[in-house]
Amino acid sequence: MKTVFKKPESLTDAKFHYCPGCSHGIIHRLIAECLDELKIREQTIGICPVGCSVLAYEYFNCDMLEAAHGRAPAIATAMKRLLPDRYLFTYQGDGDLASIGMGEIVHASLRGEKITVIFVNNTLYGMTGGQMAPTTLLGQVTTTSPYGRSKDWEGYPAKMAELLAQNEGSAYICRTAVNDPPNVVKTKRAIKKALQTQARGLGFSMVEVLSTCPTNWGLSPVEAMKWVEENMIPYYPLGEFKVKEE
Amino acid sequence: MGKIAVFAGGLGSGKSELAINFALEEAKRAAGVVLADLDMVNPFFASREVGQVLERAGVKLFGPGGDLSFGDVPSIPAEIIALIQQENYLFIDLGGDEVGSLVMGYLSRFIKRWEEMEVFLVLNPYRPFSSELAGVSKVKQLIELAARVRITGIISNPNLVEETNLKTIIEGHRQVQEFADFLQLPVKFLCVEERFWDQLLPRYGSILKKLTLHLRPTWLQDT
Amino acid sequence: MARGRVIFLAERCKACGLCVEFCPKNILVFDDHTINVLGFHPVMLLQPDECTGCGICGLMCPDLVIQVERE
Amino acid sequence: MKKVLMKGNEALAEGALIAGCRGFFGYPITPSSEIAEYMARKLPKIGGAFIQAESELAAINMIYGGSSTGTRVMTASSGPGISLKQEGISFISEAELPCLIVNVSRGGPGLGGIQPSQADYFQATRGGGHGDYRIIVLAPSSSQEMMDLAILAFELADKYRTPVMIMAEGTLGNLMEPVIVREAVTEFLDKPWATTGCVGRKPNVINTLHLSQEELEGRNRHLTEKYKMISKNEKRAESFLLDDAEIVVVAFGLLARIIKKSVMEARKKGVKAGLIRPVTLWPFPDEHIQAVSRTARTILSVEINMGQMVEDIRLAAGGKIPVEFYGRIGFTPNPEEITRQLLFIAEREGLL
Repeated sequence: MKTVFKKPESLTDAKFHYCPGCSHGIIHRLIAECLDELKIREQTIGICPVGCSVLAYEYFNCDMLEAAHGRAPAIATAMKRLLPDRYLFTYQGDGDLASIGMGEIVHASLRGEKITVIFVNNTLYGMTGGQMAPTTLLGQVTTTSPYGRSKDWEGYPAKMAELLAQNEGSAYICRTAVNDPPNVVKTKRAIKKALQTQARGLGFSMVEVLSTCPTNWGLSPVEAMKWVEENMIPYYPLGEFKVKEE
Repeated sequence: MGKIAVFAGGLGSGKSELAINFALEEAKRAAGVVLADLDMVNPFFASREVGQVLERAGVKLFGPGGDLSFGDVPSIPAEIIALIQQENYLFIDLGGDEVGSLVMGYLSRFIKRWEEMEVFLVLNPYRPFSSELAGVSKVKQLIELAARVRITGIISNPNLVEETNLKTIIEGHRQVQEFADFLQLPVKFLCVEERFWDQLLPRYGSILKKLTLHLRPTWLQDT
Repeated sequence: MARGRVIFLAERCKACGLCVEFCPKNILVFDDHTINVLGFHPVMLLQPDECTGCGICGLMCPDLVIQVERE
Repeated sequence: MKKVLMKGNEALAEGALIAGCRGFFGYPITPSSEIAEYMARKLPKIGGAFIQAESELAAINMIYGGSSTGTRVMTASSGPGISLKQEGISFISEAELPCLIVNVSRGGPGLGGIQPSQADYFQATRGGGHGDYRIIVLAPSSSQEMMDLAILAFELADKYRTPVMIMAEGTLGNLMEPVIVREAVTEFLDKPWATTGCVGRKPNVINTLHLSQEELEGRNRHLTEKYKMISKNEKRAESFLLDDAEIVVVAFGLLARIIKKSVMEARKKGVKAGLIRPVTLWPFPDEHIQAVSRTARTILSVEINMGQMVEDIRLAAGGKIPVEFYGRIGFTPNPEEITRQLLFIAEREGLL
């Protein structure tokens, strides 16, 4: 018997604090597997956000920083400029990246910063109790869009992958999901490609991962995975939006 | 001296102080002397601060007026285009570096009296970026590009303000002369404070120019 | 005969059921007779002989509960 | 000794480079922009990083990241920009990341004006952002000190793992003076806490989140102990003609230099005046104030604001001596104006 699946080295032994079925755990593991497979754990520095994954610094077994809300790309920018041979990744939720940190993410992409952003989109603020996010879908009920998000009142959900793909500085922009095994495999492939893009010095890379929040969606973990497929993917199409080869 | 004198140069090379002095001196001989303060880069220690002194001497000052004199916004005095085309003695004080000279680039297309115009590059070799030929020739090149005019001469302004002494001036001027030779430009003036005048006159003769400091706070002089 | 083996770190299991849902052989269930330190009925393998060691359970598990071995 | 004629802002920037600063992250604002411009010219040539950030928020977080790599880094701004940076300064203080923050001040509140100002004294000396913290604040009074205190600032920042602020009036930033260019700093403290990739060691974490009450209180107690240590070791002030002084002026920055002239003038007219110039605004040099409150008749705080440092002077004086205030806004009083004030007080107190 040989081991075909186990906890990657790039994760610590700490237990995740996430709710049952929350896909942060899957995404953490995929990043760690990529660091293991590329053998870059000791060369990598991760930056975690404010949001449910605020404690991610306890889970990744590499140098880690905790950022102020939305500012991770600015922190990563300076670190990468001063440590150009290191790998920098930020791990950001939709409130962090697409709302309060919209300025930082857009400019990091415009400058073509050689960093990798893992953007976890679960359509609401999980940490603070299910408020509306920039990525909340039209019609979706949250605690601050109690009548359902409407285009006239709250405006349209942000498509960050499409937005950032337009910037010349973006070298690899991809949207994936972790709602079923094939998509989990594709997500890992995308994260690895993003890190390789960084290694080749091609520019800014981001993987937007459609994720779940069973607790605030009021669904079971299995129902939540189906909700991603039925509601999120139609509005947030999966695929590569920008692939720079040199 | 032509009828339009433009003072360009690196940040802090002494342009404003020189423009004020040249304008005041001209005003002793002629009517219709105008000083245009076009420093859009930095409103600290600009020639607009000594408006009253100029006015008493019969020099008309055009600069960002009223509230804008300490405004942090570029503001070209509206009269300047007319002034450039009229018969007068016009002294133009530009802001520092090529950025400060951009305004001249805009104005240059209104100039009709080219033959009456002198454009000075003010050099103080004790300033950062002006102590080496590379820095000086770069600033000259960038200023000409930005101002869309050719520099016609150099004004040597070697000083360490209150700590200036004869040695500072002589060594500094030698440095400026070297730069000038390399740039193939004549050194038109060497400016020194009044206190050095007598001792330096025999050495430098007609290029020596006496300066009175108008922008330097007096309280600095013995603290 | 089983070609795979699944090892559960039962104390990490939050009984989200994703492995149960996605197991292609439908051989995973919750262990109603056990409650782990987190207060959940952890997942268990009902028919070990059927396991092919495909690893999909581990792939979908958000909590690093599962280790998979294969011949 | 080589002297260069430098604006205060240039001298400060050069001082930072001499101190080994290799990262500048900032957003332009008058009257601080010459610092960024100087760094933009110089840093790329010596292997440093210069970024004009998209905002002050980004800039201060670049400082957070830059400092985390163990590199000496700095930012420079002015009042409104420093306000925007406060969130980051709070985080940097809690994460104990050394850095230099420069405030070439302007008047406020709001956009105010770019004239000389000392109105950010409260903001600087009370920490400025949220939470229990302090930062070291240095107030230079000449171009030479702009350079020398920049070098000192980095040394203190590394020693205590804290942000250090240099606060200067816009006039000082733009005033040209001859400066002796110092030797490059070559010895630096080790920074084993830096996040540079965990090659051959356990991972480092830089974090400001503390969920448990015990941990949070412990962190605050730790910081407080550090601030006490800084207070004990690092108070700095310049004393001028204090021995027999009956009226003691307290002033900082370029203003204090001007007031030296006033003090000398007043003495010529028979007023026994003296001057205390705090060089560290935090920690505030209260022992200097306590000493003169036993010997002098009155203290006059002169500031380019509506009365901020005067509160620290009163605290230090502890009611033992009257403390009065004279302030201007957007304007550096000339020496005569303060001399007149000293003569007025002397006459009123019967000291003439």
